Amino acid sequence: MSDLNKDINMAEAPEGHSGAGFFATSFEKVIGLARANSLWPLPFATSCCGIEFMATMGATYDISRFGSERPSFSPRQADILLVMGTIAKKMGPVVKQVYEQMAEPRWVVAVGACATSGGIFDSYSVLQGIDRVVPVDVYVPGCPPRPEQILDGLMRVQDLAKNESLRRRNSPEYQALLASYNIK
Amino acid sequence: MTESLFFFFASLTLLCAIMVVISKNPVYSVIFLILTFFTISAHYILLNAQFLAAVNIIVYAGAIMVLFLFVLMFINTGKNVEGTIKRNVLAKIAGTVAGGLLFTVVVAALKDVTLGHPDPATYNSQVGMVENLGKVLFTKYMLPFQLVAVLFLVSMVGAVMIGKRETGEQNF
Amino acid sequence: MELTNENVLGKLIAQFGEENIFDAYDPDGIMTLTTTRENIIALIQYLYDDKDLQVQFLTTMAGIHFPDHKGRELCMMYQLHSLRHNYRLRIKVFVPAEDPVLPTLTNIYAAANWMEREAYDFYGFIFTGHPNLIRILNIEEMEYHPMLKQYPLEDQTREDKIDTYFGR
Amino acid sequence: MATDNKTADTDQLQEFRDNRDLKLQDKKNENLTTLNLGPTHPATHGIFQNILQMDGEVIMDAVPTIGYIHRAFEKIAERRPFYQITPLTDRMNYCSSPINNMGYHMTVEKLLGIEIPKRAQYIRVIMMELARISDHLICNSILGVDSGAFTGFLYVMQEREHIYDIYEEVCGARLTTNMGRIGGMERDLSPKALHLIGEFLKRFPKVWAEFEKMLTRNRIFIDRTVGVGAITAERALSYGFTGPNLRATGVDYDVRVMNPYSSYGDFEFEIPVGAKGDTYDRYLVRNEEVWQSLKIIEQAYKNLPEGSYHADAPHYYLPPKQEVYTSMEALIYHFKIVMGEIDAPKGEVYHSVEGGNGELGFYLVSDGGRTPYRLHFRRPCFIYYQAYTEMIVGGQLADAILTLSSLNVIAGELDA
Amino acid sequence: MDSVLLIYKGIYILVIFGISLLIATYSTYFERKIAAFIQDRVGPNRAGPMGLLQPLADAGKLFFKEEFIPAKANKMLFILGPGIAMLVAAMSSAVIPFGDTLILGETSFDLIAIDVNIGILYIFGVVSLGVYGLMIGGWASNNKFSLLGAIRAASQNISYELAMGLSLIAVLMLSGSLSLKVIAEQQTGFNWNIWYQPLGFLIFLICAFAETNRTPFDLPESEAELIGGYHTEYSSMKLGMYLFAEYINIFVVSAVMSTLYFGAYNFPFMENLRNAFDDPVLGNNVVTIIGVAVMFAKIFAFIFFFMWVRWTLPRFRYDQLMKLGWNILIPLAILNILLTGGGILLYEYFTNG
Amino acid sequence: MELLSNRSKNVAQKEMTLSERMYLPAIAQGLGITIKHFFKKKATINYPEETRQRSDVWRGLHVLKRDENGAERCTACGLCAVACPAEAITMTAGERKKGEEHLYREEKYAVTYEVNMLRCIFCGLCEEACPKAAIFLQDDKLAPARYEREEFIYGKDRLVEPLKTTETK
Repeated sequence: MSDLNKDINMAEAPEGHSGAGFFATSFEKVIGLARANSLWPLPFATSCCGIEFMATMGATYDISRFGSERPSFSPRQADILLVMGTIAKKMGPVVKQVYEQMAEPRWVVAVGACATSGGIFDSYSVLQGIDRVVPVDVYVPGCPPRPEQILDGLMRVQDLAKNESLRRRNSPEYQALLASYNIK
Repeated sequence: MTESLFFFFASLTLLCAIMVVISKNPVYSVIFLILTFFTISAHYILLNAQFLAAVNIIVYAGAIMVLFLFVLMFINTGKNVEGTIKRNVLAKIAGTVAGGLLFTVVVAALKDVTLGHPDPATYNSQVGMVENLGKVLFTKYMLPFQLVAVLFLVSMVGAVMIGKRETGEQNF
Repeated sequence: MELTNENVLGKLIAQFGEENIFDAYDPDGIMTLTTTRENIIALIQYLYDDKDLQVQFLTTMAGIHFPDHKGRELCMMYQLHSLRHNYRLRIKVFVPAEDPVLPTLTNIYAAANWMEREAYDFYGFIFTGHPNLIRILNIEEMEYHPMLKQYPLEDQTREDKIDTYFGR
Repeated sequence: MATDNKTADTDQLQEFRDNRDLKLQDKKNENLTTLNLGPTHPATHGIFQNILQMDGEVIMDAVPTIGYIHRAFEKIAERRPFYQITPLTDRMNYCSSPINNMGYHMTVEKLLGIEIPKRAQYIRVIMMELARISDHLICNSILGVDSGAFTGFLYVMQEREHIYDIYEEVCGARLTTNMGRIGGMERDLSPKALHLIGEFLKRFPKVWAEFEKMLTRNRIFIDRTVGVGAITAERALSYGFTGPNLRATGVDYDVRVMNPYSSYGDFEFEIPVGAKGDTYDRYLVRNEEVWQSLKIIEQAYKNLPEGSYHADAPHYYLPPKQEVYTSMEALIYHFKIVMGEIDAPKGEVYHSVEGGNGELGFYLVSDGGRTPYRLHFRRPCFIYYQAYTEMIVGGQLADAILTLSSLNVIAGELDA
Repeated sequence: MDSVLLIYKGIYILVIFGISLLIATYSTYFERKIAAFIQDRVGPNRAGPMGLLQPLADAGKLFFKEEFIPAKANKMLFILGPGIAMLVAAMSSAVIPFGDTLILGETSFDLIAIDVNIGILYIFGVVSLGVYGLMIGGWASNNKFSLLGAIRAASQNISYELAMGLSLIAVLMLSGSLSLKVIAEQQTGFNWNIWYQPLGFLIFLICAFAETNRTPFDLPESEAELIGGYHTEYSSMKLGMYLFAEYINIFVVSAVMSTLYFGAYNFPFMENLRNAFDDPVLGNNVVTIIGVAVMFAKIFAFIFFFMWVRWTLPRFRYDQLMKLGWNILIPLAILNILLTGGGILLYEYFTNG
Repeated sequence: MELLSNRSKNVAQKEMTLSERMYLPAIAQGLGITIKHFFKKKATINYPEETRQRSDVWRGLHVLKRDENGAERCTACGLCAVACPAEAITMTAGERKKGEEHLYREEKYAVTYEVNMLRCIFCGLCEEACPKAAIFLQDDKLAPARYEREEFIYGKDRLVEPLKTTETK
């Protein structure tokens, strides 16, 4: 058990005014923190990067340390859409559909060269990056990325989640973004 | 207090029972039927028959209605059942006649009824409890009880026979 | 019978005649011969049924496009394998591009079903008698057969592409 | 034209699906429910779609759709110089990319007529067998996951990490290895790599025995898999099955034995065969193959010959870097090879290796240019996935999922 | 009932409700930690020390996630589903004796919310309703995977309830009472029912797994087949309530198992301990408090067992599950009743002559 | 079907024994294995704080090397761009002017040199193709995840290794 108590950067307590028995902080921060530490991924794993995601879930890298080990294959329950692997044009609409089915707040991580930009598959059948279909929040390069890089991407999303307004969904910028992708 | 509770539950029972009949969605009907069973169980409790109340819930609400719902879900997948029942004139007449007959029977049955009041001297509040029920069932009503058991056995065997789908010749 | 390229070829020519089995050669240890589309099914059926040969395994099918060969632009390659004798052979059929019609092999090999669909998808081969000849890998709406040499490989929608220094 | 092939939007997709549903319609029965399994269903690994006609939980008919990650390998291969195709083959069966890499290299070597030294062949054998182990590891442990036992999967995943460590030491990548070059390996086995292989040989049998203990004789697992997705040897051969899936039906066809390549003739090993061709037999065959692979690695590791790790073929194999910096001749060869100006002869070759899933064949037609004129991959997954419908009809939904994972259909290989 | 007791009962019920919620919340954490440990991982460790705030993070996230009601769903039933599941799960802990009586001053307090004399039937009745939550939710989602999950849940729960009830009858024959309190009291010291009813316990245990939809019986929500089964379409706190209900059910079933077979709050040598104190009131209270701790220890042990099994075994197939229930467990349970009856007769024959 | 070779080994399923039929022994065995792991040392590496040892030949982030005098080695021959299967490398060449000898080793140098890290598949072919030992894939750096697509075009500012100060030598 001793090796469990090594130095780990825990989620920092949000900044607040602490006094004797008094701790106030912005409510948004707390919820942001909660969201950041409970990001349930929807692994949209089509190819090689999906295999590396398995390694990320495995004991050596253990994505559960970030509270993300419960893969929700149902888009309704997922918080981040991890698109891993080549998305062909045939698959593009499916990705969009999955994204539409997700409940807010939702984030999209494009993992690996294929999902981010098509990679070596500059061919007639492959979508050159999923940001043509859904808005992408974090890009993870690599083909496939090492699990460290996937975790990096996850931590980037955590940063996003921590600093995001609860009402992001209602903001005009966000609506405009969705509209630009033709998502209702 | 008991009396007001009784009236409360009685009216609730009636309301739920009516809703069973008039709900358009069969799933709602089933749910109201379950609620009806609950209120009836409440009546049992008012009568201090806790065993009956619990068994009523376990058997009817917990098992039989689950099966009802089960079947409804299978049938009702995506299809609209409402239109399937044709309400033509004949049906309306038949309904009126049947309802009228039922009403007559109820009135006739209730006309001469006298409400009995328990005699406080001989009243045993434990009469609805498990032990007493068991004793009565296994002594006074031994024969009917066993007959019912056999009946259930037969019906179970029958259900298994019907339910069993086997290729080859049928043996019944 | 020990199967060698010579005696198999001899057997086939004896059965089908010189005019239907031609251009036999051996590029990599696997005998390659050419036949016509009228004979292809009979040939494969014969190879399948013959007691001595027992060529009963369809390894793969591949289309090839030779835009420069006039009148025989499209080639279908069938590679067969006799597991019993560990003997492989390759059969080619050439058809013109404007008439890429071949009989289906699905009645002999179940494996041919998707291979033929793939060949249809990639090259536009029409297999008569195929139970369900629709595209398999690409989207149904696609209007061309992408493996034909005249079509470009690149995805035209790519935006970040800058001409590489030496070009390709 | 190509520009018209833009992304279909959702409506088009829907229309496409409707059309396909219409095709289903003639088989449609009022009492059946249609269930769309995939492509984002957890057990379909994100790519396969099956439209099932179900009677309760029993599958009456299925229409598979593939091509959700069609990447046009064969078209790309026609535009790339020979040495640049290796990264493509990596991504075909990504669970065992070294086998693909080396199968491709052997094909090109066959075309160019290069004989590679014994040591390079042995290194290749070690890497290919490691790849086979990692492929079978994934398949069998995913079978466990899909039947609900998640833990065994993570136990063997740790071992896979160790295999990746070896890859990393040999080629510098974990999954898409780009390992080896036309004419040999890109570098010799380092002492650390040798050490890692030795360690692996010592540790892995225990882990694998433990994994087998958790599942193999557990009645729940046996009940779930015996008789599920069974196929007879005749049908399997007609469908073109190869590899473990064919061997599970009782046919002992193995390319390594029938057409030995890369010194496989030197090693003692057996071909495990099953009898019924059901999911359990496939599982057992794969399990046993892992043991056989271990045996092969052990032999190759013990008898690793001395010598060069690449062929002496200056026209095709890059000269050592130090020479490139100093010698003019080496620099010219270097430029020629990198620019793809090697003198590939005209001709056509077919070469097949025993991939993780069966006979992985490469049919290469060369017109003497810098790129292959046509490179066709015989992808075992593509060939046998079409039997899936036949294997699941009559079974239950849960059976269909186990059958899929026991077939080990790798999407990259399926759709190419 | 005098007012002190009434207030006491009110507080007690609130406390028990709170405890079951707390345990359910932290069960999710322990599930993740135990899974991680079994799988050689460390599990959540970033939210709070050792990840202890993980459940709060999950809850916070779920609360503020978008509520989603599918367009074609039956809205009312869709909302009703998780509500029923949660309500029913929370109701069932009312009749479980978590401890013996505590004597404070003049009054003695029973550590049980309601001591009805049909306690075990009450639990049965309530648990049998739990399936409605799943069925209604699954049906209302208007999703075929959900529907399949709901149907599986219904048939599974009904089938295993039978075997569960039958296995219980043997215990009731031994105790002669339906009250959990009486059953608990009879198992003083080390005189636990498990020694007389090993087979019955085994059957009950298996059925408990089935009733709580845990692996190897987690067919209604089996991820690999049905994505999420009945809760596929649920997001936000409605999903949270389903998950909560599952863990509360585990808690309750563990408590029932400890009460029925493992002597509830009884522990070996408790009488010796009680007699070691001069003051009987103090002795009673000490034993009671230790008893409460023992009870919870047993419950936690069972919860651990549930999780341990989940991360070890593959799951059954639908028909195999039915076969196991109807062809094996029910005959075994009937056999167990016969054996127990015979045993009781023999015992009486030898003791009473 | 009769066997094709004499090297087959039948592994087909055996009948279940009585104890296997009873479920419980195998379940107990499985539980035993998992509980053994429960108390085992954990294999997890706490990633952001600890990093896993990577091999020396790991193909990580690119770097454009300088020679021992601090001059850039790249001569913009373009071999890497040709060798790249993902077409991720672009460059423009320029003539070295007088007085820039300490900056560029050869007479030609890369005015711009961009690697699109999103497209890059880290196959190492560019490193292999380079005749001047200029581009390397470092084993100790990984391309990090970022928010914007534009940030992944690595120009010379991020690729060229920083000048070593003489003091550290």
